[in-house]
Amino acid sequence: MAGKIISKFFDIDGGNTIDVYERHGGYQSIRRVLKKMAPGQVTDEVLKSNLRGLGGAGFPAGRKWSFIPKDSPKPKFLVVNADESEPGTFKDRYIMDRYTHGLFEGIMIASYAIGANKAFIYIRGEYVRQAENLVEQIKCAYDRGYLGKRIFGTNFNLDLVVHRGAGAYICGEETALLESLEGKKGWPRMKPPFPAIEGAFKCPTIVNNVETIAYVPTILQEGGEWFSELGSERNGGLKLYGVSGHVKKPGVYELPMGTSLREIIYEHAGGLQDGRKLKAVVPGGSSAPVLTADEIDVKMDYDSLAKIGSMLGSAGVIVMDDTTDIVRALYVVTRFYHHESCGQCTPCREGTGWAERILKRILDGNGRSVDIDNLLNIAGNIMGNTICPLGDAAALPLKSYLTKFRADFEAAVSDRNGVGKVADEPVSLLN
Amino acid sequence: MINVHDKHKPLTFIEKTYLPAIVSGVLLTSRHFFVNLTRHILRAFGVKLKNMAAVTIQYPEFLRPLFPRLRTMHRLTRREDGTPRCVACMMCETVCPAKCIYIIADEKLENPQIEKMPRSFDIDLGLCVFCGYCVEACPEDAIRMDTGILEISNYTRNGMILDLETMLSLEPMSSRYVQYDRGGEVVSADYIDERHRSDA
Amino acid sequence: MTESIGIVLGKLAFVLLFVLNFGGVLTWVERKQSALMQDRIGANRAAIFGFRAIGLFHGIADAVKMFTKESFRPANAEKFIFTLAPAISVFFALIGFAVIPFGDKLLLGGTEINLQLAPLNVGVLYLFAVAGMAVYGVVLGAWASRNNYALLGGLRAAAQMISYEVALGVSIFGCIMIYQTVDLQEIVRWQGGYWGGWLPAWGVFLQPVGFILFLTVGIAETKRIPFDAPEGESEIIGYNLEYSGMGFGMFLLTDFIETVMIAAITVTLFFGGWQVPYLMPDGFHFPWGGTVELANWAVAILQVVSFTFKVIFFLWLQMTIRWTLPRFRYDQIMRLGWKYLLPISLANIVITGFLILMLK
Amino acid sequence: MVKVTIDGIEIEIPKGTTVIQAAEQAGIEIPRYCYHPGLSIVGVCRICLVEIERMPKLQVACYTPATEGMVVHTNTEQVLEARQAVMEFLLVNHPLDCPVCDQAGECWLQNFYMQHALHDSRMFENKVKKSKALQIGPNVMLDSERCILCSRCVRFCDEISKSNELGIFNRGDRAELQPYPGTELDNDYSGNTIDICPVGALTDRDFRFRTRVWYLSETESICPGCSTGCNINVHHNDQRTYKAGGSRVSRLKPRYNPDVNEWWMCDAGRYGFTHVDADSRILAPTRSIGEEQEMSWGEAASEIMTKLREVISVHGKESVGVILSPQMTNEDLFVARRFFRDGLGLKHIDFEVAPLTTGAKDDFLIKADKNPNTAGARLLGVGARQGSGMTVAEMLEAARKRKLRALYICHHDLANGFAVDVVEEALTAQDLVVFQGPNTNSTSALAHYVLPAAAFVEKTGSFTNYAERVQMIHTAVTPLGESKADWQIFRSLAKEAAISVPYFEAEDVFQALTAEVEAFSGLPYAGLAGQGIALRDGQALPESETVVA
Repeated sequence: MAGKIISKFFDIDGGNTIDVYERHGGYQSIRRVLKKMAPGQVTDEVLKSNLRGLGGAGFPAGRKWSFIPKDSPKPKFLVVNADESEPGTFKDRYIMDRYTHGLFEGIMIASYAIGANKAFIYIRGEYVRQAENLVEQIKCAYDRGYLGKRIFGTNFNLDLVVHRGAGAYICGEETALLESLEGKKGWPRMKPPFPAIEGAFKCPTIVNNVETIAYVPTILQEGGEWFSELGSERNGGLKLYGVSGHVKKPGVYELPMGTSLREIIYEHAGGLQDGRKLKAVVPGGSSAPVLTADEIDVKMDYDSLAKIGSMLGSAGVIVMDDTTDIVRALYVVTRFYHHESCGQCTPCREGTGWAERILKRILDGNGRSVDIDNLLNIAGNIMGNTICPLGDAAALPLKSYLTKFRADFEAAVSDRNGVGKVADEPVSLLN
Repeated sequence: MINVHDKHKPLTFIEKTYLPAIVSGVLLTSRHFFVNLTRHILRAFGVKLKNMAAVTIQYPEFLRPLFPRLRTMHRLTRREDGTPRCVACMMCETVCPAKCIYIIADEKLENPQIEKMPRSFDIDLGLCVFCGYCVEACPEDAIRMDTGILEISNYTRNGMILDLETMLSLEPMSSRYVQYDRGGEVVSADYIDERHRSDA
Repeated sequence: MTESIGIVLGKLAFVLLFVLNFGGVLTWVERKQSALMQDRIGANRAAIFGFRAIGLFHGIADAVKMFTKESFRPANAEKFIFTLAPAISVFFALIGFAVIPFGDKLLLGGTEINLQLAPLNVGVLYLFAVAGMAVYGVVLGAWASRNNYALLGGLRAAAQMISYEVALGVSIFGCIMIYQTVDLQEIVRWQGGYWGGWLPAWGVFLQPVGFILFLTVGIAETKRIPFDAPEGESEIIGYNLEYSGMGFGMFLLTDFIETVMIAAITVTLFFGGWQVPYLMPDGFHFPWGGTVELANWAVAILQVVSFTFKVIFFLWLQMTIRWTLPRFRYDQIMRLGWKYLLPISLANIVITGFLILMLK
Repeated sequence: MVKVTIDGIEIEIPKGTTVIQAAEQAGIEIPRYCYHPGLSIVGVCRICLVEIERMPKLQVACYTPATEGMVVHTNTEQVLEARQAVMEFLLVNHPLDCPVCDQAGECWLQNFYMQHALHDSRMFENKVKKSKALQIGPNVMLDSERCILCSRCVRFCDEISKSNELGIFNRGDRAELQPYPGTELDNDYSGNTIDICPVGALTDRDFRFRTRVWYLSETESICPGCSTGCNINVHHNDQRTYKAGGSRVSRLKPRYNPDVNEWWMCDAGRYGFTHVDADSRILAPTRSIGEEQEMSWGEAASEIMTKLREVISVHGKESVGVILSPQMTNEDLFVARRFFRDGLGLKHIDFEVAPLTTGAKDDFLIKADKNPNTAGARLLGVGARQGSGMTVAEMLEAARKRKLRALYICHHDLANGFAVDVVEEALTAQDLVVFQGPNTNSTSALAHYVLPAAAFVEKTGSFTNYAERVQMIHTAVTPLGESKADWQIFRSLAKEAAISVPYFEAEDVFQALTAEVEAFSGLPYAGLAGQGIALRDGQALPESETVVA
């Protein structure tokens, strides 16, 4: 087992304070970067590390940074996406709680790399304590002169602002986040232009996940290649896996990229409750396609999971044993996406609600045999036809649950609750 | 498939004169004439016969039983609260081939679920061709042609115009129990209805 | 031969009553007969004090209606001719009956009465002359209406009547060649003979083709179905379009009178007129022997009755045909008249002449 | 310029053109709801998805810029399927209101359903309920259930009227269009939101439930509400006038003209047609000396001409004043000029009456000059400023002093420009006052003869707008009662006076006008229809010059 980078602070008392952090070697990396490295070199180092966007999309962080136009006269911004709303995901909360200054250091390095003098942490509204902690620690950092003007005596200035969201899942999507940051309704924007070209306030902006940024100081400390070697091919470094559900030891586990799902569940998370059998695993937050018990030998990295038709996403592993009602599970997931659909574009706005209502009807014992195919069709119609990935996020679980556990759904529509099924033909519209 | 477009066989000379056809036609009608004449005379003398000489129903003493699907005078249906079902969508007016329907809509803002109602709804029966398209076109089942009222006449043209109140006040035809004597056999509307239903 | 004015007036009254009543009753017959043929009851509603008389009052009701109804005349119509036309029509239909013999001689109080209104020795020619005039009423009525549809109907009527008049005349030449006379009374008397001693020498046996031709053409002359293209009551409307009230009634009456006329001529020419088989002026002489002596007045009555029944039969036949056959198309009417009836009539004359020469 | 291929049609288009615009140029219609050429692009309705080669997913045609060598397919199976899917989604929560919805018949949901979807419903669930029949402004009624959230109206209020009244509240399928709390949709252009609403969510309170759109006919015309001369379509109801209480004109809709009004028109113009079918319409020539009496055109013309000749012969040509109107078409004014100035030799002809209260104006479409043809009248030289006669004010003054003995007044209500007692005094002092116009007003009440003129929807002709663009109006409905176009009235008067006015159609007048009047020379009549023709390359006159002095 590789060493821990972030999670070693989890066990340290006061890991969130500046003193404890510095005592464990914090703020060394930024000092070195500011003094010895040009912004481009920083980006190259991150590129070398194969650090990918750990919020879910998995886009190489260094590549993203390199998109920032060098000669733009506009100010540039770094926005840290701390709107961690994906069901089953809770890793960023730990980072913000226990590795606060690591995050700040990462922000400083990233800002330096992209030439930003202002950075935002967009934190979800529900994270009240975390937001308070951030604000408090930012104040400490300012007091020490680590933030603000002429940091560490260099010409580098950086202001860091915590922006609290108002509780919309969609604001985790980077363009919606930017809209929200600008004070508008959190509706995703059309791409292109990508935020790196035209982001917050129409200026070049980099939006990175908390976890991604949190790994940056270590990468710059130890070198990109070192980090890269920790993980698997093209998936550099470590990853925080949040395991929840029917396991003995749910929690956040920092493991190298490419650790197998079986290992995560059975070795690190302690396996299932005695006498239960594994039924399904969601590997990366609720929007990731579900895996059956037979598929858990997969390596948990972006490429391997994509190969079997799922995705690592935010690496929020949700384990379901054989007591799980799969139909209800899908209903809950779909209800979530219906509730969180922003309402901007048609397929997601109407499709999620429709799918939820169909699932509710099936749960109420009024399912019809055509419902399953209709749901699959609805999911297919949402997929890929929306502005932002929320449509896909809603459609993917629908598709995967329905295909992989079709038998459960068929049972549900045929004799659910013993109510008996309603005739397949629509009743007269006049009645 | 039966080929109904059978080619005409060329007529023979005799056939071409049409005389045989005329004679047989005249014989046929003559047979009816004499048979019926005989029957009438026998009946006049009180002889009971199995078959009647004529199939005519003696309207207005006897009425034909009305079939449920017969299109008769229009009526407008009501909602449970008594207001007209009609929402003045003017589908019937649009589809009407005789252009005999005149609707003026009214806005009912008290109930946004209904919004639109007819202020006036006139049907000019003097123009109506009783095609029933209005009933087919109605999306609200608001207009029906099932009153069973057939005898429609008036002394003025204006009198032929049905208005909203009249049409709302009409009821569907009750199962009109009509009997008539058909050579000793009593036939009722219900009987015909029943047969009609069992055929359907 | 001289007959007192009284006798002539008596005969006149008899014939007029005979014809007009037949005309009137025919309106009832038309309804009732068609009803019977079509399994209906027919007109039965007109009643006097609840007494319906199997619909006989309908004729009266019709007459009352026609007389009381407004006689409407279009504003632009030719006033005089418009009014006159129906009268012309009826007039020429009626005067034809003057030469129809309805019996032989009746001896009344020593006076010998010829049971024929006008003992004309050119009876047949007179008949056709009169019949030829009938078209005037129709055409004038149509023209005077100043209505394009009526005029078109009138033109159809004129074309049809004139076309068929040719065939009408030619179709009876065969008979006349055989009878060697055009005096109708003589023609009837001629038919009093017997062939082989038992078969009445009626024209129909001598001229079967002539009979069929004449009947056909005769029906066409009455402008009734299947030859009703000129008026086509229900669909194509005709010459009487603008007429209402009694004007229309007179046209209607004309049709019926012509129907009677055709029946009467047919009977006279082809069915022995007033002849009763085996009835001689003194009583029956049956071919198998045996005689029944009868007084002269009884014989006369039998003759009149015979004539009447023969006419009634042909009225019935015409009605039956009218309610059996559908209307001919106008081109069919013309083709039938000119391309079939006329040539066949001509052929009939030739063949008849040839046979007469052969048999002499 | 870049070359793109759409459905096999190769087309060259300027750089930056979107695929939907390129397709339009190639003659291929891609369905759209949220896209409107006059508004920013949001790409939310997703109906315009097309397949672009070398792109993994379907792309929205409205947002994707066409690039060199791009190959677009708009009717592959995948595209049709996606289109159908979007239609199905749009209809999932769309109420079955078509029978009572005013949009039915011109509804894009209906049309695209027929063209692109035609699916059977798979929907067995309840639809989402939202507020219905909400009056969100003086002219607009909102039905949130019918709204497909295309956000056109929101963008209109943000970008065109810049009044920001509307927003979309709530999320997902509960999202709902509403005016911001405390505001209502009452900007001067609010009616346009109804036009651009592709469904029946925003309906016109004025037009609501009056008739069904399929009963309407459409005629191209020009808004007479101000000197902008917005291009409009007159929607008129000829067959079923008993709907809408006998009014024949049901509504006015803006007509696209990039040089004048683009897609828009103001509410004042949109709802300013009620005078056309108002009770105040003059229906027949009327003599109102002593007892009011209707008369035929022949009688009226001969009586008026007799009296006019009388006045001229007794008091001279200087004693007659003619007040024309910038509400009249170029043709009307030209014939008036020919008749009064050239024919009768009158000197005092003017048309400008400065209103007592200056009209509202803004920097978009609304002009302070509320007359459609001021520029035309000026170019025709029928004003005192262009000629040498008295202005209207001078005429009234002279009339008061009985220097003028006869006044011929067209359309104007003089009380709008002068004190009531001045007008009354001046007119009552006259031997002959003729009023000619479509509607009665306080001036017509003082006239001896009242002649009915056709309203702008009842005649054909041309207006010259503030920027000297000549645009056509067309006859939409037949003139009410005995009324006829102003130039036809002048023609019948001229006939009495034995002055030649040899025109039978408005076109004849226009041809004579182009031949005779310098400013209009060379204008092709046929070219006027549609977008009109600018006399001076579309250069607007300075504002000060266009306001009636």
